Amino acid sequence: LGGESSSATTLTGATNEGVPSNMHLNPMATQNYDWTAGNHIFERFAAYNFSTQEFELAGLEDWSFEDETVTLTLRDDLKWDTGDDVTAGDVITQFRLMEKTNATLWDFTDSVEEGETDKTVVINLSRPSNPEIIKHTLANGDLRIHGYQPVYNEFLDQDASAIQQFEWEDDIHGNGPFTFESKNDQAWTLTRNEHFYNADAIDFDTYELLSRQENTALQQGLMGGELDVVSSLFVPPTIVESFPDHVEEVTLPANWGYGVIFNHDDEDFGNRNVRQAVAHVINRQQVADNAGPRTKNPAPKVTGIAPADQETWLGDDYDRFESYGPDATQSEAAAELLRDAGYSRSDGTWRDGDGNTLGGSYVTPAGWTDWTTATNTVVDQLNSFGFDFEINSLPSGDFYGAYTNSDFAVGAFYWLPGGARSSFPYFPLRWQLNIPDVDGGHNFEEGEYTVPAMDDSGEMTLNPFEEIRSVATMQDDAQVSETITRVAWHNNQNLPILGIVAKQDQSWLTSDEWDVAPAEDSARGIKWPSHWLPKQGQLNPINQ
Amino acid sequence: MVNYYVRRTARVFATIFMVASLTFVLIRLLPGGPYTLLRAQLLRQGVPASEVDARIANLQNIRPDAPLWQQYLDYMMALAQGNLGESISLNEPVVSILASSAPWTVFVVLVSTILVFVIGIFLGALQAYWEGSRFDKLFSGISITLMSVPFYVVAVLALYIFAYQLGWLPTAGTVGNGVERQLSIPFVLSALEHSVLPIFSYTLGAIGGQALAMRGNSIQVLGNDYVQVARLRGLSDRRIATRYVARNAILPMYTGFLLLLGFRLGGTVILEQIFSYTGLGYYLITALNANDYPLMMGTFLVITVALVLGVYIADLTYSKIDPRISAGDSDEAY
Amino acid sequence: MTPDITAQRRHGDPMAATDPILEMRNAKVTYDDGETFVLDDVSMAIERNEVVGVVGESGSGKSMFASAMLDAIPDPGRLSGEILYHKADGTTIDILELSQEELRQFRWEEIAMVFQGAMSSFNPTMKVGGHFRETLKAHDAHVTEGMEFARELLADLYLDPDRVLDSYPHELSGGMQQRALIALSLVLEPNVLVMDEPTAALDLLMQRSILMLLQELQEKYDLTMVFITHDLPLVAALADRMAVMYAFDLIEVAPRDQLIGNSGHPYTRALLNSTPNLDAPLEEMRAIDGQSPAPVNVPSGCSYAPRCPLATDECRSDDPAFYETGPSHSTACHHWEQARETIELNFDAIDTEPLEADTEDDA
Amino acid sequence: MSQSNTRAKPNSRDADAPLVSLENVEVHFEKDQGLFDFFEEPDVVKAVDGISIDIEENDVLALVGESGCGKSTLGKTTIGLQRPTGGTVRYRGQDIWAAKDQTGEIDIPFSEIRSSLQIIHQDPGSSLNPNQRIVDILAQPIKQTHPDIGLSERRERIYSLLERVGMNPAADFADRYPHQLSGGEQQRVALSRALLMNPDLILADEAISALDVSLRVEMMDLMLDLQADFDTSFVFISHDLSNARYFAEHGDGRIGVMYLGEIVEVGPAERLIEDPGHPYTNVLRWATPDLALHATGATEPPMRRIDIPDPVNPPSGCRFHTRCPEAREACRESCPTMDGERGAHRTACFRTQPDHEYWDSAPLDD
Amino acid sequence: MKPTETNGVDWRSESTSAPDVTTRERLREVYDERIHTPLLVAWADWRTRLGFLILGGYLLIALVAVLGLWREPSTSQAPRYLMLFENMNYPLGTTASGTDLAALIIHSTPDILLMITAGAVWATAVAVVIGTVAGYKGGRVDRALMSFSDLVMAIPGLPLVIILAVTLNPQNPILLGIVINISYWAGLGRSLRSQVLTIRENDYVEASRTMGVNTPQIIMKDIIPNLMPYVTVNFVFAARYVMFASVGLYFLGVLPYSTQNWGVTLNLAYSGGALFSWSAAHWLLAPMVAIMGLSLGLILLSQGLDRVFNPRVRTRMSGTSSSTANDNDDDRVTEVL
Ligand SMILES: Nc1ncnc2c1ncn2[C@@H]1O[C@H](COP(=O)(O)OP(=O)(O)OP(=O)(O)O)[C@@H](O)[C@H]1O
Ligand SMILES: Nc1ncnc2c1ncn2[C@@H]1O[C@H](COP(=O)(O)OP(=O)(O)OP(=O)(O)O)[C@@H](O)[C@H]1O
Ligand SMILES: [Mg+2]
Ligand SMILES: [Mg+2]
Repeated sequence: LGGESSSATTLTGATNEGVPSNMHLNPMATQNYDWTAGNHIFERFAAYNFSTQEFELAGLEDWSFEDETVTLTLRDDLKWDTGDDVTAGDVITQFRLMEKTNATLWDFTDSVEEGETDKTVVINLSRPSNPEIIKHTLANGDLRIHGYQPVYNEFLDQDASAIQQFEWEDDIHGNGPFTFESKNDQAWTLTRNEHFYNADAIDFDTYELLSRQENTALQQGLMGGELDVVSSLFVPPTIVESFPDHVEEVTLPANWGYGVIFNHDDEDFGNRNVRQAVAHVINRQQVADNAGPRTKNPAPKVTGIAPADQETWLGDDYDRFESYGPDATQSEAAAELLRDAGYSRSDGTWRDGDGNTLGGSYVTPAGWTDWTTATNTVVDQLNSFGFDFEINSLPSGDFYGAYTNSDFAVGAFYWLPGGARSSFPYFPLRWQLNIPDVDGGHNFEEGEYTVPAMDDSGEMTLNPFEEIRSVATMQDDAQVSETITRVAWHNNQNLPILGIVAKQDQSWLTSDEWDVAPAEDSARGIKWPSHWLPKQGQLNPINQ
Repeated sequence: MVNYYVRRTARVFATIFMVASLTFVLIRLLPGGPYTLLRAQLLRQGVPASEVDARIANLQNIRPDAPLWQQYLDYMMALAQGNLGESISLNEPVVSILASSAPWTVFVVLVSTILVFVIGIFLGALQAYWEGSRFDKLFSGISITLMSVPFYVVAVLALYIFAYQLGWLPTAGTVGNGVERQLSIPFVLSALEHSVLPIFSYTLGAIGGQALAMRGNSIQVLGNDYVQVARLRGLSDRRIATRYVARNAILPMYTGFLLLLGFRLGGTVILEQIFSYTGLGYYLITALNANDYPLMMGTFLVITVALVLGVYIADLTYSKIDPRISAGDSDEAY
Repeated sequence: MTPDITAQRRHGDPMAATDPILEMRNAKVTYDDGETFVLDDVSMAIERNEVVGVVGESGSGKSMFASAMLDAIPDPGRLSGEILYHKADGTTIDILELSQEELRQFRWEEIAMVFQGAMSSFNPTMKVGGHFRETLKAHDAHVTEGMEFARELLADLYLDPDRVLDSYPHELSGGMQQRALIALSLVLEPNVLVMDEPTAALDLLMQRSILMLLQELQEKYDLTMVFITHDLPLVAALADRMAVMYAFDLIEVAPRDQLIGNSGHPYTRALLNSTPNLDAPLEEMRAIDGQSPAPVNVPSGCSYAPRCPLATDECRSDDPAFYETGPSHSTACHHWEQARETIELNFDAIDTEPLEADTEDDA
Repeated sequence: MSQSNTRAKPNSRDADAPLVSLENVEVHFEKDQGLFDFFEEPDVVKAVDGISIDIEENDVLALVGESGCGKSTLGKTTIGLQRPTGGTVRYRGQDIWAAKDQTGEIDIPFSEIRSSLQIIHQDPGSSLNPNQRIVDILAQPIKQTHPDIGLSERRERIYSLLERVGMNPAADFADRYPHQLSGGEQQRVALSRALLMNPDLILADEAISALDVSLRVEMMDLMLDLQADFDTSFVFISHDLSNARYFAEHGDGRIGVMYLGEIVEVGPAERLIEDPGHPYTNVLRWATPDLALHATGATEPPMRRIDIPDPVNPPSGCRFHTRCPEAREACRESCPTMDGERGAHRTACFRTQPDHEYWDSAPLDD
Repeated sequence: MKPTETNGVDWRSESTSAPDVTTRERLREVYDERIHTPLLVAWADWRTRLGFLILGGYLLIALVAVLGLWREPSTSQAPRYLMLFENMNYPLGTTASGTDLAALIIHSTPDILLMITAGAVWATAVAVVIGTVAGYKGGRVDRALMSFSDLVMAIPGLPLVIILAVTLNPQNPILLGIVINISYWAGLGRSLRSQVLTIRENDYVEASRTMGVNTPQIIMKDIIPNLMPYVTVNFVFAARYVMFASVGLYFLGVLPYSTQNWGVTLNLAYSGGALFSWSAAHWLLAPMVAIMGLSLGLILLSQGLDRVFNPRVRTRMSGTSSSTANDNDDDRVTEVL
């Protein structure tokens, strides 16, 4: 039982999703679901631990994978905050609603049904599937067990739009470590869920999530002691240095980062030589150093695999992959490529046959300050090599709009989709080919491509789209690995998008008033520590 | 000849109508359309493209694809009924967002503008009274220096020092977290506490200009015969300072006050962002970033109406306040 | 007025008075700490209950003279000398020695002043009545009684008291404002009323009407009045005694008839001759050549010498003191006798037929 | 009008027409309304109400009257600066406002009329642009009338005129700003500016009132002097009968006495003063200070009230009846008109008509 | 007939002293009048003098940038986080991405100056045209123009700028300056109009009209010169507004930018934590000082500029004052400090 003395303590976190009074807790809604709050209120199925690179079960007691079925067993003691059990019926309701909204789960799912007990759920797959993909889908941090039947049942026979527009603001019931107490324009107030299976391990009553707009506000909050935890916040090195000692940083691979996106319909940048030249010119290490030396790593190889996983996945082939000079500007190589493609350099600027300079406007999002620095660096590098770029910063909406509408030639874009899933190369490689975030606006056409063979023996032709899709149904690890290597090689050579740096997410804990899991504890490897640790009893007030 | 007051009142509505139309068109000119950001968000969440379109279609309470004139008519009709539509990004009636945010902005702007005037007038009058003294020189110097510091610089520094470093004042928001949102003493106190920094930073820099203006006005008034006569008549210095100098120097600044009030409503865009102060300016940026047309229009409209009413009130009341001006002249006062 | 009274050089003659109420001794005003003077060593005594008219052209220091009597020189001017005020009870005070508070009480209760330009003498944002009330309050007078008196004064001045008191200054015509200001100056029943061009901005009809009213007031309330103007004939209607200012100093002081009919100073005579008037033969009206000096270049010797037809070397080197040139008649000119002889007056001061019969001149 | 040897203007329609002729001219100003009098008739100030008068070549007309009686308005209407709300103003037979609006047959273009009728204002300080040097101020009229005159000739003309008006040496004054001149000098510059336009008529609106008494004669002399040189007519506005007398007498012209928008008496200067026909003229006489010792001393005015009535609601009948010492019932009821031929001494008062019912009605006294 | 015609009175014959003015003399006069004396007047006031010096400094800096006398800013051109004066090659230190701060400041200056000048010229020019025409013409023209400026004034300024900036995406500093001040003229135009209403009542305007001078000329010669003190002061304020607004909007991240400038630098420095750490403070300080210095210069200049247009002060300063009459100072310009 929680110590009496500290039970009144409040853990203070923060969200910058939006003003809480405008937000709600229906994870299936199109907009304004506050995931930071939701993550505390709804338990997840499972989680991926970046430290151990393994999955850990949370709301599930067990999951098992057969050829065409997946069986999920809910924890016996998983209860709603009303005290009622979370049942298979709840989960099935949720999954059925997710079918209406075309969630990823249903990419490979044919149907769901109750298993033997009211705590088991059986997922019937449409085809044999790679369990890794299913695990990642289920362990996705955004997928929460929230299908509280009294609330959600009524949507089963309504249109998808009904559930997508439903704002869950009254009578909210969750099953996570905390329950919804109140919200206003300032903060969410959550209290410990006494029915949570591990409630006894949580030694404090209240969890307050303040709403802040600017990163600087969160940084200053940590510095001044206003905040106890922040789940994810970019903090530049100078500020990290000025943080007091008790502010602890947990870095986790974001599998996300700054890259260069090309419009493949563009006359110049649709040309592979030009893309490769760009890759040669950019000094990725320098970009990382300028934009955030502590939290950004240059991608060692330019392909669709997260930097940390590249060696593991590519194995012996790793060295064959073109590095494009991660810490140098390889002007010679770049120049040769451009000359081969029919460009020539005059007055320090590269021009095509018609005398047009090679460059144009370089799209970058306004207000993403670390990206601004990266863009400045990249553009400086390119221009001093002889490209002719001008930065064109756009507000977020227009920024995405430009890409979605293919209204650009070159710009900044993240080259990995991010999240735990990105650790499994199937996701990022596929993502790079069709970048769903911008609706494939980079115009990388589905079809066959010819690239040099991996073993220098001429050329190879492949359809990267088809190949990567096939991974989803592969059960054999070796086969998976080989296919992934081939597609990665294609991406490395053909550069559908150019990865520059990968980012480390920074998550923040404080240890002056809180007893947190020690630095080496692998429990810190799950996103986000501020969400995961409290319910494990690994983040509690220090008893005086 | 139509009566001045009738004409003036008609003009208020005409102006609001025109501005509403103008901003409507302007906002529709924004590149991208209202759903670009949402589309990107949904795509990022892994929602397939086809589904994204369906979802967005589900959301549409305005018709962004209808012809512009159709949208315009719809909008104006709704507007006439006091309906500003639904915010696209917040999925809430714009009216209710404005109702909850406008009071904060109005409060901060009003209080700070009043402070600017009161302090500026006070300092300026003192400077004029002791024209040429060390006090005068010192404060003129301070005024000029203050004028050269943009308010957001003050805001950022004040926030850092007084809220984060010294912890004297809250760092963000309009009211303390634990405080019930209803009119009560704790609520008022907390609201005041939260408004100190925004008001302070929005006030400090602007004082300089007003002080200099007041100083100039007062010096001019002090040179008038009636001040000299008042002295000879044996009136006390205090009465001369208030009833003669201050009053006559302040009157010309009156319309300026109401205009400035409106002008400064627009400046909250930056201020509220820095202090996470959920007022009009804050939502305007939210709306802008999300291309949320209805919300943008709504915030615009509120600011416009405030401005137009300010000028209107100034016009109508100036002749009441300054006996020298007769109604109809007063719109020449600024 | 026999012209052959032996002239005696007597200094400070304008000071001679039997029952002076106000004596100005060696008053000097400077704006640059003694470099130049805009009132240059002026001495004059004012008899109780007399009306003194002071004339002089623009910039000659008339306003300085007037302000000096209340120690009210506008900043940053500095006044030195003595301004003695003889109270009715026989005590004498030097106004320049008074403390701030004493001065505040003294002004308006003993000496009041009406300014050049009534338009600007009222606070534009206060009703006329407010001016009266606050003046009474400031002097701890009984407000209701005071206001009664104010009404009486306004009625004396042919104004509708209720309407005037309830109006803002700009709602009154110039003539009404000027009369209201006169009433305001009298509300505390002062003994001396100093008026600095009180009528300059008005048309003649109003000027004359006000003058007539002033005369009535003077008689009714036993006022001592100092009336300053650049319009010599205007003040002639009212004044018992007249003084002429030129270049920041008095040059001639005499009883009204003396000054008009028998002045001794060439400037005064020229001034009289240059004044348009209804009777003088038109051909003889003549302007005075040249211009009066600015404070920075007042000539040494007689300041009028550069413009004077009679000027000699003596005039240019030696500033003339006052000569007694008649009964209570003082003239600061070395050649006053010559002036009377050579400078003809172009109007007939003494023998003219009365005006029209329908003008009752029984005043 | 002594000199009728009018200069024949080549394009003048009617060589015998007076220089400027006013026919039943009215100027009415509407006053702004307040909040509560929306449904009421707007207040109208009848600044000029039905005046007919002719001004010949080389003529002088001195207008006298109290402040607010409409002297300036009449003057400005005469020189075409104020559009009359009724009646016509003709320049050498040409309707000025028809010329301006280009209606009807136009014999004399408006631009020519415009430059022929000039003005000198009362306040010398505000009549000169403080930002221009005297030469530049005086160059404007030459540029206006003779655009082809070169720089040095322009200067030459300006200099000679400056010397002519007594500003010697001209070079010394020409480069000054107005504030560097005394009031009298400023007024001379204003006069020069008007003269450089080569006008037929100059309106001198209280042109000497702001000057020191001692300077007034000088200024009037100068104007009269130049009238001879330049062949101009003058409309001379003053509230001072003695100035009007001086000017009109020397210029061999007339004095017109105005009261509340009407001319109540007009006639040759000396006769009007010696033998005033209208009681109001008599009032003005009373108001004119005099150095004759017997007349000094403030006397009771020959009128019953001091203040001029509100021009918004002028009294009925004879407008002066509220103040007139001779007023009788008849004056309240009907309005006397001015009879007699134009140019002669005329008076609008019943007292000039020996057999008028006036003589039988009861005197007014309130 | 007329005196100037041959058979009139030839008053020209009296002419004695009319000098022959050569073009050279004329030019010299114009120089004295329009340049020398105003400068002298401005220089005599320490505030304007200081203002001039400060602005001159900025112009020099701009010149340095234009002539390329200082290196272009570029990322990674120097070690990161050099402090103030730590390395005299980079006197102002460097940013987190190794950009020379001095280069950043210097090379942003021309654009900023262009921007604020463009914005101020736009605002004052439109205001002067609208204000004088409305004020002088009166009547229907006046009503139309004033209704229009009321309308413009009613549109909230900063938000409008944001929308326009996003819509037009102006990269050109001149365009950007104009966009920022797009509606600034309205208030100014209104107050100019009311001044014109007063000025046009002056007798000299009536005199010009009586002479038949046409309206544009009256406006140019009689009206505008009298507005100049007010106009210049407001020109300076408009310039200051452009700078404050632009930096604020850059700071907010809502203005598109193509190159580095003070606002962007400020934004990057702030979000890069320069406020919290001494080692980066110079990064924030440099643009802040640049902004405040320029605005201080502008304000100081405005404080004394009205004197330049006061003929009384001008004549006194040029030493030509031989005034006989009332030269009593009504140039009581607010003396500060
Ligand atoms: N504040 C001042 N500083 C310096 N000199 C001043 C000041 N006030 C007045 N003077 C000068 O003092 C002299 C006398 O001024 P004063 O006002 O007494 O003249 P005035 O005779 O009243 O003239 P007016 O008829 O124009 O009122 C003038 O030469 C004037 O320039
Ligand atoms: N533009 C105008 N609008 C309205 N009323 C006017 C206007 N101009 C003059 N008036 C009114 O017309 C009447 C006559 O004015 P005008 O200026 O002609 O008088 P005046 O005889 O010249 O007076 P003064 O001697 O004071 O100059 C006054 O009552 C005045 O208020
Ligand atoms: Mg005076
Ligand atoms: Mg007039």
